[in-house]
Amino acid sequence: MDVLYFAWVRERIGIPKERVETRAATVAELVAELSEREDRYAAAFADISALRVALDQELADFDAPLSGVREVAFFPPMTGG
Amino acid sequence: MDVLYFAWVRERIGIPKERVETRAATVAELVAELSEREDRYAAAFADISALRVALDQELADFDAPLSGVREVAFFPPMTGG
Amino acid sequence: MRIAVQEEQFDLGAEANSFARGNVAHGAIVTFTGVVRDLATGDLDVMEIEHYPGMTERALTKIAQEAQKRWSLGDVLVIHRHGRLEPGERIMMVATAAPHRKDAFEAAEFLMDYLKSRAPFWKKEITRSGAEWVAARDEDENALGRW
Amino acid sequence: MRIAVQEEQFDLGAEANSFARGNVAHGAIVTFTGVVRDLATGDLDVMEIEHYPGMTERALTKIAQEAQKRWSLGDVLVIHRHGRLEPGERIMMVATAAPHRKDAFEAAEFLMDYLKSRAPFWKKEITRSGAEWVAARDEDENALGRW
Repeated sequence: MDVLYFAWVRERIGIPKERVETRAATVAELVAELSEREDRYAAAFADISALRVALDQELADFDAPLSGVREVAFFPPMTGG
Repeated sequence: MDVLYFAWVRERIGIPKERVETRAATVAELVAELSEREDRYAAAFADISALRVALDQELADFDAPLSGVREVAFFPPMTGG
Repeated sequence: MRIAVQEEQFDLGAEANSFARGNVAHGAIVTFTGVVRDLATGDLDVMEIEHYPGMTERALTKIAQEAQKRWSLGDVLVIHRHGRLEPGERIMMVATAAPHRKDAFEAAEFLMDYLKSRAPFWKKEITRSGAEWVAARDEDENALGRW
Repeated sequence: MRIAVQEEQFDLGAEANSFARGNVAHGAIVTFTGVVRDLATGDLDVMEIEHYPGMTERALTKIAQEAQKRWSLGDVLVIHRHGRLEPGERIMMVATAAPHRKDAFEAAEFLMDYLKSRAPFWKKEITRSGAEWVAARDEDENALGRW
């Protein structure tokens, strides 16, 4: 699946987008998997209460299942307007 | 004092403004005095709950005193905006 | 603060742009515009708006000053027309600028609520079947209870 | 309904006029415009707005559709910019048209509240002393509780 990062999540991880092969069943499992990879991921995901997640461009919860999902995005709370 | 009429009050009485010499102490007394003059005044003032009054261009009550007042205006509830 | 009571048409876009240009220190700008409704029945020919010269300006100024007292506002604009208006013409507008959107919205709603029931304007609708003064609506008077 | 997500500047006045012209059957038009504040400190050089192409348009469309479901509305307009903006530039605007002012005001506030916290935009302020992502404010999240 495609994993996208925005705002300071993107800056901490250092890339806007990557392709991830995973067997994670939920967003939370994917976060745990990425966090184990490298420090920059662990730093970005240190406090998930400060993060939001979208699955296929719809806001979702961290315990949402990933089956069938093609695009996951992580970002901080929105500040538009 | 000057007495002004607006909207349907003006139409019923037939004039927009007139000079009135009166010893009425309150708005209500002035209304009673005018109503006794002619039917068109009586018709205009028949239901004062449907009217508003301004004294020197400030909204007032019908029991407000008239001493020192130079301009009295009668009109229906406002419908601007 | 600018209060204009006028017979001439006004340009909503030009007024909104000029208001916004004068308020760059404020993040939020709200405008409200009232339009003579071009009713589905196509029945309305003309709307006549009568007002009370002198009192109108005083009342609008007082309402705008009260808004500035209650909210943290940059600027306030009120334009209201009188005379003969055709369907589709703009009757009036208010604009507010504030650091925060909540203030700008609330102040604009406050201006509208008071302007509706406390500024001396009266509307008369002229249709094919005759002329009729628009009746005040209870809900407009009740709207003041919010403030 | 028109939803525009764009880098280019927009002309508030031209948009307001064009929106009003398309809504003459509706008596009440409300606009909200957000401006990059030209802070008193003069500290802000540039504001950068990042967004999530694709999701942004979906989220704004969904919010506008929800507003049309909840209120009796004529039309709805949402414009939001991204990219680099200078102080005084307009960030975004919404406009609503409705037969009654209450609907037009409430729908505009609803659009703004949801747009703030549910549309994927992120602001970064670049000042002399560095760059900083604007933090979400609790009161913006809490504002959703009203609806």
